[in-house]
Amino acid sequence: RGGDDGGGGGGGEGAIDAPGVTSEPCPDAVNQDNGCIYLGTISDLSAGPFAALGGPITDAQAAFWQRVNEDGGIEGYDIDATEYVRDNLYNPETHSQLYTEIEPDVLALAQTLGSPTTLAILDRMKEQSVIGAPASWTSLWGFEDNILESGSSYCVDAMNAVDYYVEQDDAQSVMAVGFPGDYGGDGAAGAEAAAEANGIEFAEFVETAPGAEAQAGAVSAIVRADPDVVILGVGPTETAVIVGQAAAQGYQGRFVGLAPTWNPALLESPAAEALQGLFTHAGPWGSFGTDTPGHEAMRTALGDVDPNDGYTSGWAWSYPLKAALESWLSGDYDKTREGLVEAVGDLESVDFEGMLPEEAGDRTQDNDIFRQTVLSSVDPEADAGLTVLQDFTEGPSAAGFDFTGACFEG
Amino acid sequence: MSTTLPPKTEDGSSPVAPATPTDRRAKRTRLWGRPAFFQSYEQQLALFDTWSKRVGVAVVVVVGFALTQVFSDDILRSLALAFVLAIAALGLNMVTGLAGQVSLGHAFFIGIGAYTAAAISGDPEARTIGYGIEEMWIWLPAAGLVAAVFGVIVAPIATRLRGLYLAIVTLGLVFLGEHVFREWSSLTGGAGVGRSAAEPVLFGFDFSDAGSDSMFTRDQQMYVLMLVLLLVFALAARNIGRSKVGRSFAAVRDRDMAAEMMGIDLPRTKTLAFALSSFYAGCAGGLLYTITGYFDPGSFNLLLSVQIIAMVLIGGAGTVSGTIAGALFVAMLPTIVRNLVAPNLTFISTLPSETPNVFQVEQILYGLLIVVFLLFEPRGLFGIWVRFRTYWKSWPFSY
Amino acid sequence: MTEFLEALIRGLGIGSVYALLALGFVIIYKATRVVSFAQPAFMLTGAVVTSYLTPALGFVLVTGLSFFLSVAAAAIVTALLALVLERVLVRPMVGRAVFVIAIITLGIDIAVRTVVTGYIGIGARPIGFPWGIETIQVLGLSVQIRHLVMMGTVALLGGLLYLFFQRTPFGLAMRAAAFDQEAAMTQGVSVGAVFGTSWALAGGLAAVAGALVSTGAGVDRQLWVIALIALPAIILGGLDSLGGAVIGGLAVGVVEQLVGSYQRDYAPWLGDNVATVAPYALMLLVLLVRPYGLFGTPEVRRV
Amino acid sequence: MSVANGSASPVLELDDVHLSFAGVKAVNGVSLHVDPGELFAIIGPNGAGKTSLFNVMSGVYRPQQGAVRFLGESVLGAKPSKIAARGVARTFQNIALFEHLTVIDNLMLGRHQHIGYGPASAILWRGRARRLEVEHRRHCEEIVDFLELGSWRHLPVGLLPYGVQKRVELGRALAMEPKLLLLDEPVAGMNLEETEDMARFVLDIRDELDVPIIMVEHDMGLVMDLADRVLVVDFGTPVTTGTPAEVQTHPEVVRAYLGEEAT
Amino acid sequence: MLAVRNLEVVYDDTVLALRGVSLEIPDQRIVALLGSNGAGKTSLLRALTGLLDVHDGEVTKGSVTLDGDDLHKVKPEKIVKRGVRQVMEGRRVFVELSVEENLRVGGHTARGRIATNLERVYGLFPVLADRRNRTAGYLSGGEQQMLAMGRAMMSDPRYLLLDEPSLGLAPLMVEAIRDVIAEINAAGTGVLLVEQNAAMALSVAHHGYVLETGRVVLDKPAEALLRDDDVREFYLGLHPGEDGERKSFRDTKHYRRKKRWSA
Ligand SMILES: Nc1ncnc2c1ncn2[C@@H]1O[C@H](COP(=O)(O)OP(=O)(O)OP(=O)(O)O)[C@@H](O)[C@H]1O
Ligand SMILES: Nc1ncnc2c1ncn2[C@@H]1O[C@H](COP(=O)(O)OP(=O)(O)OP(=O)(O)O)[C@@H](O)[C@H]1O
Ligand SMILES: [Mg+2]
Ligand SMILES: [Mg+2]
Repeated sequence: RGGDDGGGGGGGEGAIDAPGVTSEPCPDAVNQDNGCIYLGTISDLSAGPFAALGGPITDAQAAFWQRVNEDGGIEGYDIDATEYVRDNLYNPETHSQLYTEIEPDVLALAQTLGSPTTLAILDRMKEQSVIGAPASWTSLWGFEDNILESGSSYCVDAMNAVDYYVEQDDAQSVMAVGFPGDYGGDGAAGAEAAAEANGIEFAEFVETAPGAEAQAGAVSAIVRADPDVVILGVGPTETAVIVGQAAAQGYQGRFVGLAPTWNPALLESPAAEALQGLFTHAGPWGSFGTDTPGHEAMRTALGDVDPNDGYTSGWAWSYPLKAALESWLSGDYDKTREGLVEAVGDLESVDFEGMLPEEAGDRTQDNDIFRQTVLSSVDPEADAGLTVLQDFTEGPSAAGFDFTGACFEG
Repeated sequence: MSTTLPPKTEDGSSPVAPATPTDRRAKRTRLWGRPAFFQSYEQQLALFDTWSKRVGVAVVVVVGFALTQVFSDDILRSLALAFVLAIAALGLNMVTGLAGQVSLGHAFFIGIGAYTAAAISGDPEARTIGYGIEEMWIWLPAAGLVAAVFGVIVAPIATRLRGLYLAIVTLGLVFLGEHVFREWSSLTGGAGVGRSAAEPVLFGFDFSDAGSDSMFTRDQQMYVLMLVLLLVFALAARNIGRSKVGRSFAAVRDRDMAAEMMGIDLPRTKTLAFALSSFYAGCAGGLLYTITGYFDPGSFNLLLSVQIIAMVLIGGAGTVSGTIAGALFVAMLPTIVRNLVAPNLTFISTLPSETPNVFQVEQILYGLLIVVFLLFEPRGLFGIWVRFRTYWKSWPFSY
Repeated sequence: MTEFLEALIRGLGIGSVYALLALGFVIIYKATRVVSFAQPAFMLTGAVVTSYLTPALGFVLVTGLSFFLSVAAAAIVTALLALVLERVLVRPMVGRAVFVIAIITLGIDIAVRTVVTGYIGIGARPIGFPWGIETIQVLGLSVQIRHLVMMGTVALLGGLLYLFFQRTPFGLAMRAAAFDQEAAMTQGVSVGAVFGTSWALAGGLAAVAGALVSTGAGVDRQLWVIALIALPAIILGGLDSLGGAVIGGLAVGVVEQLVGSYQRDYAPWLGDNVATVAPYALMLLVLLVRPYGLFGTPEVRRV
Repeated sequence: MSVANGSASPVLELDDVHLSFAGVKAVNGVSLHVDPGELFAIIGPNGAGKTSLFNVMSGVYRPQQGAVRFLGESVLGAKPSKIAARGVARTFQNIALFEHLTVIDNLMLGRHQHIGYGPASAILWRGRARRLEVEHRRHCEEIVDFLELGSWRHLPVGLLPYGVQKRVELGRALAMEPKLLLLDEPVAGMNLEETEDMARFVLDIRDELDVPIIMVEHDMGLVMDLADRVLVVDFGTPVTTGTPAEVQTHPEVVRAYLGEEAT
Repeated sequence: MLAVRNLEVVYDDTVLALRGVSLEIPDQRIVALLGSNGAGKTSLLRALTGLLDVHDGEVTKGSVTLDGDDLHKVKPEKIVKRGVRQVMEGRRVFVELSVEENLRVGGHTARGRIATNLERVYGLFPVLADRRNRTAGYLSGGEQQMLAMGRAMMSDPRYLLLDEPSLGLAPLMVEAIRDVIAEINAAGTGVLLVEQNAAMALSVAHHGYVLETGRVVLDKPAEALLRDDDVREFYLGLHPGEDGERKSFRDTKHYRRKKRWSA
């Protein structure tokens, strides 16, 4: 490992002295005469609570880099994102243990899933100048140079959703229901901020626990407060139960679900009807079926899988890293991890092939938080059950908000 | 009739000074062929009473330190974790292995210790509670003591319950604890976020950062620290085990009614057992996350408790060496499976969305190996050792 | 008032599921003195198998019949699985320390659960329960049909079990085997058969519970956690009391739902998500008064 | 530790003790007194309440009525551990040893209350703890020698033959340096040889240590040969008290307990 | 006929409990098996009823046969179904079940006749009838012994193997048990009677064996054994010679005797 001679076939300039970069071709490489750059993946793959997401994300990323290689790789290197895939069971200790295991053999992390888990390795990522693409949209990542996030945060999505409904059918009250912490908490914070900005009532943030049968409290709270908009920061199962039962008990307002609330399987759940009537999805980019070159490429690359936005996210999250690698290898950065970090810092735009606006990849401004959200509505015809309701838009609340740190208080 | 008891003093206290060890031994060897290598009770009461034991332990310790030079950081790291878990297991072994009170609540006490330590040594500026006292000799005992206090608090309930009732109630403790930890975000950072752990600083030396000057890596330093601490705690556990205290625990386990009629106060003894075991758990909790540097409230769940029970049982309940062995076995199992077993299963998919895939197989093997192991040797690693010994003792006449 | 009664009924519904699980735990405990931590895995198995069978049995026309047939079939499949696992992995341990066996069941749980989870795929699997979360009006209360189904099931299965233990010598043999396996053998009791049967029964019950609980939002990976809530239930009722298991289960369900609906209004200072731990708090309270649960038999100790 | 022989004040007094369980009268108005250095036997049919009497004396059961005085002070309702601490030691009808512990450890447990050091010094295992362990270990070795348990010393008692276990139990009771010794069927299930050994031990304990002994036993040979006085109970009710010779011929005793042949 | 031929039993692959033991229990006969503690009596019973592997023991040589067919590796419950019942050492009643429930479990293999057998057992042991609804664990030692025997007779077995049935019984009760044994036998059940109480055993047995350290050292008709000097001295405690008097336990010598046959 740590290929010390000139970077393999192509880009014959300065020697590359970084772990996880070799002049030998990748195992079963597409381009035998290319060198190899190894990317690590630490995700929730078997027994953890987010395994349903980790799987598709990881698959999509494998497909993404495969495609990169098939297009000739990057500056004389193929990218391998399958050799160092590990299962963190969503446990910080395991995550950090796994990081220690693969860190010497990889250049960067194609995926580090979860907030507490990633926070458990963040210090060492900084020490060792390791770049990593996260697998969550918590607003915290906006302030970490080593974390190569893409798209808007839960916090921003919540703001834009509120703005939208205030403008559309002038909503007068907002409520947030979600898991505490980096996800639900982040969204709730955004909702509250937006409510304030719009001068409407923010009912409350109802913290709820995972599990279909644990939602009684949330449901009765919603039905009683009867707000115009409810921001949901929970999992698909909880979404089904909350929306379904609140509707059953006569609630008629809007539900806005943040990114991981949706799952096409919900269309077959008992709550399908209610969801079609009341549910809007607020996410960082268009759903699986959206019509952009990027989505198109993803769908072809994956072949026939049952549509799921885990894939979409995995795919989209990979673009910035690709862009970073390109400018690192082509530009005049010293060919070390430090150089890569530098290159990341200089990114002004990233070509997301239309999945996200190019400026979404801008990391040069000091206040470079990306604030545009895609709203989608339920559509049984669409690939993953969602079609775009309103394309990338930055609402006034988000625009006016001054991000100084993570939205949620932890 | 060869001997009679010497006359008792009026107050009925201890007997008048008996003959010197040596001639007693002479007599004993004559009458009952007592093994000759014991020179005296003192020696027999020595920590490791036979040569073989002494040599054995010495070798193990030396090898233990030598490993720093053999293994790469990631292995050392998981070994360090295993050592800390072993400390926790030693604690559980006191209340479960010795005193026979099965507790599934260990994760709770570990949590108490972890947060006590983290709070004491935490950065006062951080978003979570912290008093910035980084010295380990302060926060480590504190973590243990606070946990012990909780141990004493739950003891009154625990001492009234028997067997599985106790097990499940202590399990309830874990769920209640998890809840409090999740909700009390000013201390714990809250669910899905977490906080940074205590700083392993001893007299100004921070084991967790290997400055460029130091000749050791961070993980080597942590490994040594944990190894030393494990040895200390193990020694203490061993002493408790063979002392009056340990005996009274075992008595309560084997025959509590008879124990009472030996003058042993059941509630007090059980409470002491809980306190001691919680103390160990607390210390382990304080140490455990210094290795990762960060932890979240989700960590203190049923799985952790069960993992530690498994360590005690697989080790062979009751013995210190067995417990440590068990801890190493269980703690290293995932690493072993991941790095030695799974890679050889090339025919299995590495794509997480396919079934079966290698990640599921890791989990399955983890489960099955525990099962198979206990099937093969229900008395645990210690049992294997005993078999081995009895076999060689009676060799070549296996009976 | 209506709200209260509706919460109560929800509680009885989900409580019935806990009751089924608790029955399983208790049956195994009565026969082997072991709490089987493999129950969560069997619960998940039942749910997953059902979710695959229901569409397959779609041809059965009467509404819901295909679902109930699938549940029955899944229960049988799971029972057989439990039977095999017991025979292969637990039987050799007969006479060993119960906690060693308990840990073995835990290993079984991890392994089986991982395998089964693999067949859930990404996202939740619909279980094919025809009425979903539809509600009907009963005495002015809107009640979810699935909750009625749950209560019906526990009533039915509970009754059958009662007959089984009354009419056959199995119940007695089971208790005998639990107290002293060797002595039971010398009475001509086939301890092996007793253990096998109890595991099969427990597996089947868990399977049904799993299928029923998934009627709400389909089968998801975290479903098994529900099985752990049955633990306070069995302690409440008393580890070795079948009646106690049912009552304990219902009590836990009701407490959980009531706390869920009202705690935010009446005791907000308790923080959020108290409902999830309320069963354990309840358990502790009961044990303070009755160390052997409501109906458990105290251990016989004399010298 | 012993009061000089023949002194008036009895070691143990039971006064009209009544004990019943859910309808069964286990003990029904029993009064007795045991004098210093006396070997007092209690006999009676199965279920007559003998063991229950022992349980009353050692604090396991609290009688509903009556008085229990040990060395002049009432021990009614005192915890078993307290009564043990005062100097009442006993053996059990169904052996109640700590079966996973070695013979020595079982004896050391008998000395539990005499070994005065706490957890702290136990952890250090230096100075006091160590010294006391050695000292009391010596005392236990004396008992080992006395009861000829030498060859079993380091075996877990669970593995020992029945007869030996009974002897270890006696040893454990002796280790407590009792002021009163209660033996519940000490030779039950023993063969003749072991019975003879036990008889010897009992006599030695009584004569050389002059510890007063109360013995429950069904082996009439033993009782008649060893006992100074015998109390006969039936259905918890005292039938008669007297010398072996007296009770042996007491018609009621013969009818209810001995049966024709034994006389 | 129930028989073992030069049987060898080993525990844990290490402890040799029986070596080359041969013994026969003809139908409808009473066979007494004497032997000091640890001689291997219980091990022999375990071998007969298939309980060895519960104790990590196994038959390494020889055979166990019932009417000629080998019982090796036959499950305990099957052996019971074939009419071989053992009453285990130390009672082993189901402590948490009531007396009657215990008896019903005993009738597990003879469900048809539970009612009649219950009456029969209650007839033999009236105490049990009084206590029928009490928790067995609270019965006195002797009561539990009766329960254990009663339980065995609930499936009216062909062969009854009794492991020290007189243990802890009052003299009168011992006689009762002996009469019961005779009665059962008269009703056509073969009995293997393991006893420490040699006098009692030999007074009912037709034939007797003496087991020492795993070997059969004597194998004679009962009355022959009653005349054997060693048996008289070491098992019956009589002074040597005909019409010897019983030795008093008071003048037991303080030296160990040697049996002629052992060593
Ligand atoms: N804890 C208890 N609960 C209920 N009944 C009890 C209890 N202890 C004893 N008994 C009853 O009290 C009576 C006397 O029992 P005890 O054990 O004292 O008899 P014993 O004289 O020792 O008989 P044995 O000689 O057979 O041992 C018995 O009928 C027994 O059933
Ligand atoms: N489970 C076991 N494991 C190992 N050794 C055993 C076991 N059971 C018995 N033994 C040994 O086998 C030998 C015979 O034991 P057994 O119990 O058959 O003798 P016994 O004649 O029944 O004695 P007792 O009169 O005390 O019942 C003894 O030396 C004993 O130590
Ligand atoms: Mg008694
Ligand atoms: Mg025996």
